[in-house]
Amino acid sequence: MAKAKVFVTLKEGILDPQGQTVENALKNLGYNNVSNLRIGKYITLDIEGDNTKKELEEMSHKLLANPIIEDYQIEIEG
Amino acid sequence: MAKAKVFVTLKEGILDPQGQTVENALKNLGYNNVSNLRIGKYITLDIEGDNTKKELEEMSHKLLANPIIEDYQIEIEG
Amino acid sequence: MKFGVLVFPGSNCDTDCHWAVSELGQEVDYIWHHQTDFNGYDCLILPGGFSYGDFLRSGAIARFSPVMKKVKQYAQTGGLIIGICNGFQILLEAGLLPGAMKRNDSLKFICRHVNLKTENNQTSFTNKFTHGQVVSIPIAHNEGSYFADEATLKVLKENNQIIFRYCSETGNTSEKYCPNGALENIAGICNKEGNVLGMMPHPERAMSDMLGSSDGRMVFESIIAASLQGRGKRDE
Amino acid sequence: MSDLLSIALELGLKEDEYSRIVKILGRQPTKTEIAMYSVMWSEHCAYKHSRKLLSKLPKSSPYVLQGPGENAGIINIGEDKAIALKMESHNHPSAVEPFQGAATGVGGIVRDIFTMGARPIASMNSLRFGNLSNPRQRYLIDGVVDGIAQYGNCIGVPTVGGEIYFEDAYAENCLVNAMCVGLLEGEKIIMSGAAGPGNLVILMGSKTGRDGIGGCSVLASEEFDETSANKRPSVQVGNPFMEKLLIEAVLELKGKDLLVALQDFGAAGITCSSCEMSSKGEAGMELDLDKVPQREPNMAAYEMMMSESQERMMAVVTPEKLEQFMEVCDKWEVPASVVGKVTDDGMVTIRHKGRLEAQLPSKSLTDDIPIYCPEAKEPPYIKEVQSFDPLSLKEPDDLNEALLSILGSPDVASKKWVYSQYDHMVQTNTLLLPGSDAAVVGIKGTNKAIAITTDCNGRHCYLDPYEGTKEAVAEAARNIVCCGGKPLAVTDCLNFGNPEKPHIFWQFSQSIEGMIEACKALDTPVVSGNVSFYNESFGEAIYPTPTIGMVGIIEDIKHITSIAFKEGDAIILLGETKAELGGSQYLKVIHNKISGKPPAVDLEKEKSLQEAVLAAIKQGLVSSAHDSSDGGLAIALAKCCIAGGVGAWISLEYNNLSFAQALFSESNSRVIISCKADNAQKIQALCENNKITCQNIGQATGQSLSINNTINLPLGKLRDVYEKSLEKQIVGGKS
Ligand SMILES: Nc1ncnc2c1ncn2[C@@H]1O[C@H](COP(=O)(O)OP(=O)(O)O)[C@@H](O)[C@H]1O
Ligand SMILES: [Mg+2]
Repeated sequence: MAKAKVFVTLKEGILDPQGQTVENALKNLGYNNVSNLRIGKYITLDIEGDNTKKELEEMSHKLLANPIIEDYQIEIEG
Repeated sequence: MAKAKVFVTLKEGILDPQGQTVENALKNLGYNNVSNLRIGKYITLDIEGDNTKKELEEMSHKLLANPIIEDYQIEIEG
Repeated sequence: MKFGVLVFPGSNCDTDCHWAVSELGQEVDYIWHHQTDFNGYDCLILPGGFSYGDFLRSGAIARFSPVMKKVKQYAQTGGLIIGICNGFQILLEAGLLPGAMKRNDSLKFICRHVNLKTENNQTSFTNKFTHGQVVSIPIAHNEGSYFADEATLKVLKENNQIIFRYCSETGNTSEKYCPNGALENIAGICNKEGNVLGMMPHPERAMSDMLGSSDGRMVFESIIAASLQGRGKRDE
Repeated sequence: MSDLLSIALELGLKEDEYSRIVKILGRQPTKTEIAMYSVMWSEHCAYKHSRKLLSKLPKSSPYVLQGPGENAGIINIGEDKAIALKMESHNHPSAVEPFQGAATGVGGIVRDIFTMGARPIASMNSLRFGNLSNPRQRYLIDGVVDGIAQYGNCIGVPTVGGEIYFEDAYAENCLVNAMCVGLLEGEKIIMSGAAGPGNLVILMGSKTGRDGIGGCSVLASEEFDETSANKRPSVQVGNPFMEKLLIEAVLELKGKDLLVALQDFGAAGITCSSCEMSSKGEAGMELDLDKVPQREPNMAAYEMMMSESQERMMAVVTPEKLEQFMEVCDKWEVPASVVGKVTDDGMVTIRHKGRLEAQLPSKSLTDDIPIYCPEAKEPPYIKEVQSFDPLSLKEPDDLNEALLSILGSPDVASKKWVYSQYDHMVQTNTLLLPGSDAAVVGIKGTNKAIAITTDCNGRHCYLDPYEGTKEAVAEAARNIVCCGGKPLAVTDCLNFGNPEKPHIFWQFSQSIEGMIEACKALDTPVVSGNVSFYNESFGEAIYPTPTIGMVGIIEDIKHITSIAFKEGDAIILLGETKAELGGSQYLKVIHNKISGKPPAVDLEKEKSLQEAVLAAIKQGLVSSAHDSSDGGLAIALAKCCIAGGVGAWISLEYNNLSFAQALFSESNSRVIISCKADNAQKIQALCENNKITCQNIGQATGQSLSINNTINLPLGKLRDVYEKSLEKQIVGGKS
C-alpha cells in the first residue's frame, strides 16, 4: 500500500477570491509581507496495487480536478 | 522573498464527510483500491522577511487553520 | 408533453421542478440516478440541489451517475435538456455545456431575486420571451461564477449561445449587476445545437406572483411550445 | 472515596445521586453504567431543575395531537394535515466551533421533525451575540450563519426567518437556538416507544466515531490507555448530505409502513435513544455493540455508548419487514445494521466483545430521576433597574439623527446579510419573503399557509423576567396575526444561567410564570421545547432568554399581509403608546443604558387587539400590518416605508408624552395598519367593538418619512441605513 497526495490548484491566471480574502485578512492582522496567496485542495489517500501512478492520474483528471480551471500534482510515498 | 506552503488537514478522528463521499465516488468508478481519503487545504503564498517561519506558524494558528478541528504543516522553500 | 425530472442523491429542487411543470398541466415523472433505460420523454430537467453534498466541486460526482450516459445520448440525439443551478453545474462537469463553475466571488451563498436579460429568445427555452426582455427570477447558489476561457467565450458569442445575463432592472449588464462574479454576467448558456440549456437562476421558483414573480413560467412554456412545434425529439 | 464514586463525580453526578444508583441496582454499577446514568441524569437529558415548573405550562387544546414528550409537538391544521414543531439550543457547541456548532444544531432539530414522520418544511433560528465591535463576535456570527446556511441549504429545507440580537451579556455565551417545522400528511405519526419483544433494533445513518465524548475521557485511562487525547475530538462535525438521504429514507419508510418506532440520536447517542425508546415503549432492549458500524478502530463500549456522532437514528422494525426496510435504506445509500432486539424485561442490556457492559432498568434512567426544586430569590439588581426613570435623561436635540442611529443599530437593522445566505425559497412555498413580522409558508394542495416566528427580547427579560416573557409570547402572537394568521402553538427554548443559583432560578421561575399566563390568555399551548441552563462564564450569566417559537394558521392565502405600505394608503395606529422607554433600543443606543422597567403587557388588551387586527385582515380591509416593537413606533413606520418603497406623512397626537417617548417608547399591544381610505372607518368600528384605541395617523405617500414635521427623512437615506448597517459592522467592523 502506498500513501498518495494530490494537490489541486486553480490554474494560473484564474482569479482566486478565497485566496485574496484570506490574504487581506492576514494583512489586516499586520502581515503585510504576504502576497500571492492561493488556496487549493490537499487530498491524501491510501492506494493499493502496482499501477498507482497511472490510476491517480486518471482519478485526478476525471474527478479530483476540473481541468478547465484546475491543475493537479501527484506525490506518491513509500 | 520565500515561497511557502501550508497544508491544513482535519485532525485525526474528526469526521470528513467530503473525503468519505469522494472516496465512495472513486470506488463507484472502479477504484476499489483507494482508502482513507481525506481532503484538506493547500495554501501557497510568498512571504518576505527573516522571521517567516515564526510568522507562518502564527498565521496558521490564528487564521489559516482552525486549531479546534484542524492541524497544519508548513514548508518554506528557498 | 412529458417531462422527466432527474433525481440524484442530494437533489433538492426535484419536487419543485416536478410541481412547476405539473402546474402547467404537463405530464412528469421522476428519473432515478440509477436508471439507464428510460424513454418517452420530451424534455429532461436536471434540478437544483446539492448532488452528493456538492462535495469536491458541485456536480463533479453526479456526472458519473449511471443515468448520465443515457442523458448524453439523449442530448446527442437532439432531446431537450434543461439544467437548473446544480443541474447546470452537472451539465458543465459532464461536458454537455462548455465552461466551468467557480465559487461566488463573495464566497457566500446568495439567495435572492435577480434581474436577467434575455440575450437570445430564439431557443426552445426562451421563445416566449422577447429579445432583451428583463425578467426577475431568483438565484440560490454558492458556486455560480461562470467561467470559460477566451476561445470558448468567443464561440459562445459567435453562436449566440449566451441566453441570459444578470442585469439591472432596466437591462444594464455592467459588472456591478453581477451577483456572483460570473464572466460577462453570464447566467445561462446553451449548447451549439440549442437543445441543452443550463441556467443558474431557478425558473421553478418564479411560478406565481405569490412567490415573488411569475417570470419563470415562460421558460417552461417556451419548452412546451417548442415541443409542440416538434423541436427537440421524443426519445422512444 | 471509591474509584467508582470518583468517576461518577467527575462525570457530573452528585454523591447522593451515586448512592441512588447503587440503591436502584442493588449492586455497584459498572463504569459504562455510570457513564450512562451520568448523561441520562444530566440536566440536558433529565430536566432535573426545570421539570417541576415546566409541568405547569398549558399543553392541551383540541388541535394538539402531540404535546411535549416526543421528539416534536404536533398540531392539527385540518384537511388531514398536521404540523410538527420544535426548537432547540446549540449554544455551547457554537461557542466552541461556530460553524460546526450551528450546523449540527440545525441537523439535530431537523432530525427531531422527520423522526416523527413529518417532512421538514421550514427552519428558523434565534441568535444572540456580544457587541460587533469585538472581532471575536464577528468571527462567531460569520461562522454561525455560515454553518446554518451550509447545512440548511444542502438539505433543501428553507431557512425562512429568525432573529438576532447583540448584547454584551452574550459575549462569552452566544446563543444559537434552531427551530424546525414539518408537515405531516395523513393520520400517521411515528412514535419513539420500542414495542414488540423480538422486534429488531436497527442503527441507521453515519458510522459511530469518537465525536463529542470529551467529558467522558475520564474513563479512558481505565479502559483504553493507548488512545491519545487528540483522538477524542469533542467537536461534532455534521454531514448534511447524509441528513438529506436520511430524510428521504425515513419518509419512504414511513410511507411504506415499515417502522414500529424511530428515534434520532440527540445528546448521548446510543445511550439516550436505547433508554428512551425502551422506557417509552414499556419494554427492554438488548444491544450488541460489536454490530455497531464504527468509523474508527478499537472503540471502547463507553465510547460507543456516549458518542455524539451526527446523522444517526435508531429504528425498531418487525423481522418480517426487515428486507423491505433494508431495500429502502440501500436505495437511498443510507447504511443500516441490526444491532439488537426489543425485549420484554424492561432492561437496557448492552454487550460488547462478549462482555456484559450494562444492564439497567430503562425507567430508572428516564423516569426515576432526581428532581430538584432549587431556591428562588429576587436578585438585587431588579429593584435598582426598575427604579430608574428614563425621563431623568436629557432627550437628544436631533431626533432625526436619533432615529437613524436606532434604525442602523445591529439589533434593529435589516438582517438581509444573514438571510440572503440562507436558501429561503426552496420547496417553493415561501409566500412572504424575509422582512415581515413572521415567515409564511404555503401548504400545497390547500388554500392554507402557516405563519412562523421566533421572539424574545432578552434585555426586557433581564429587567423583568415575568413581563419580558409575557411580552415574548404576546409579540410572537402579534407577529403571526399581522401576517394574517391565527396563533396556534408554542415551542420554546429557555436559555438561562446556572439554576442552582437562587437569583437565576428566580429569573427562571418568573419567566415560566409569565409564559404560563400569556400562553393561557392567548390560547397558545406549549407543545414542545428545550431548556438550556448554565449559560455562564466567569460567574456571569446571560440575560434570561426564553425564546418563543410560534406557529399560526392562515386559513386562506389571500389573507397573507406584509408590512409594506402602499402608495395612497391611510395609516392607522391601533393601541396606546405609554411612557415606556425602560429597556428600549432608544435607551441602549442613544443613552448607552440598559435599565428601567420594561413595557408591561396587558394580556386582555393584547388579545382584543389581535382579534381586531385579524378580523380586519380577514374582512379584506387591510393592505399592510406591522407590530410596533424594538425601537418603537418611529422605527416600525420607517420599516413599513422601506418595505413598500413609499414615504409617509404622519401626524401623531401624544398628549402627556414627550415627542421622543411618542417615537421610541416600546409599549406593547400596538399595530400599524395601512388601508384604502374607504376602509379606515370600518377598521375604526372594529376597534371600537374590541375596545381598542385607534388613531388615524397619516398617509403613505411621497418619498420621505415625515412625522409631525419634526422627523423628516428621505426614503433613500432610511433604506441605506437600514439595509447596509449590519453588513458594514460585520464585514468591516465599523459602527
Ligand atoms: N437569524 C435570522 N435568520 C433568518 N432571518 C432572520 C434572522 N434574524 C432576523 N431575520 C429576519 O429578518 C426580518 C426582520 O427581523 P426583525 O428585525 O427581528 O423583525 P421584527 O422587528 O419585525 O420582528 C424577519 O423576517 C426575520 O425573520
Ligand atoms: Mg417581530
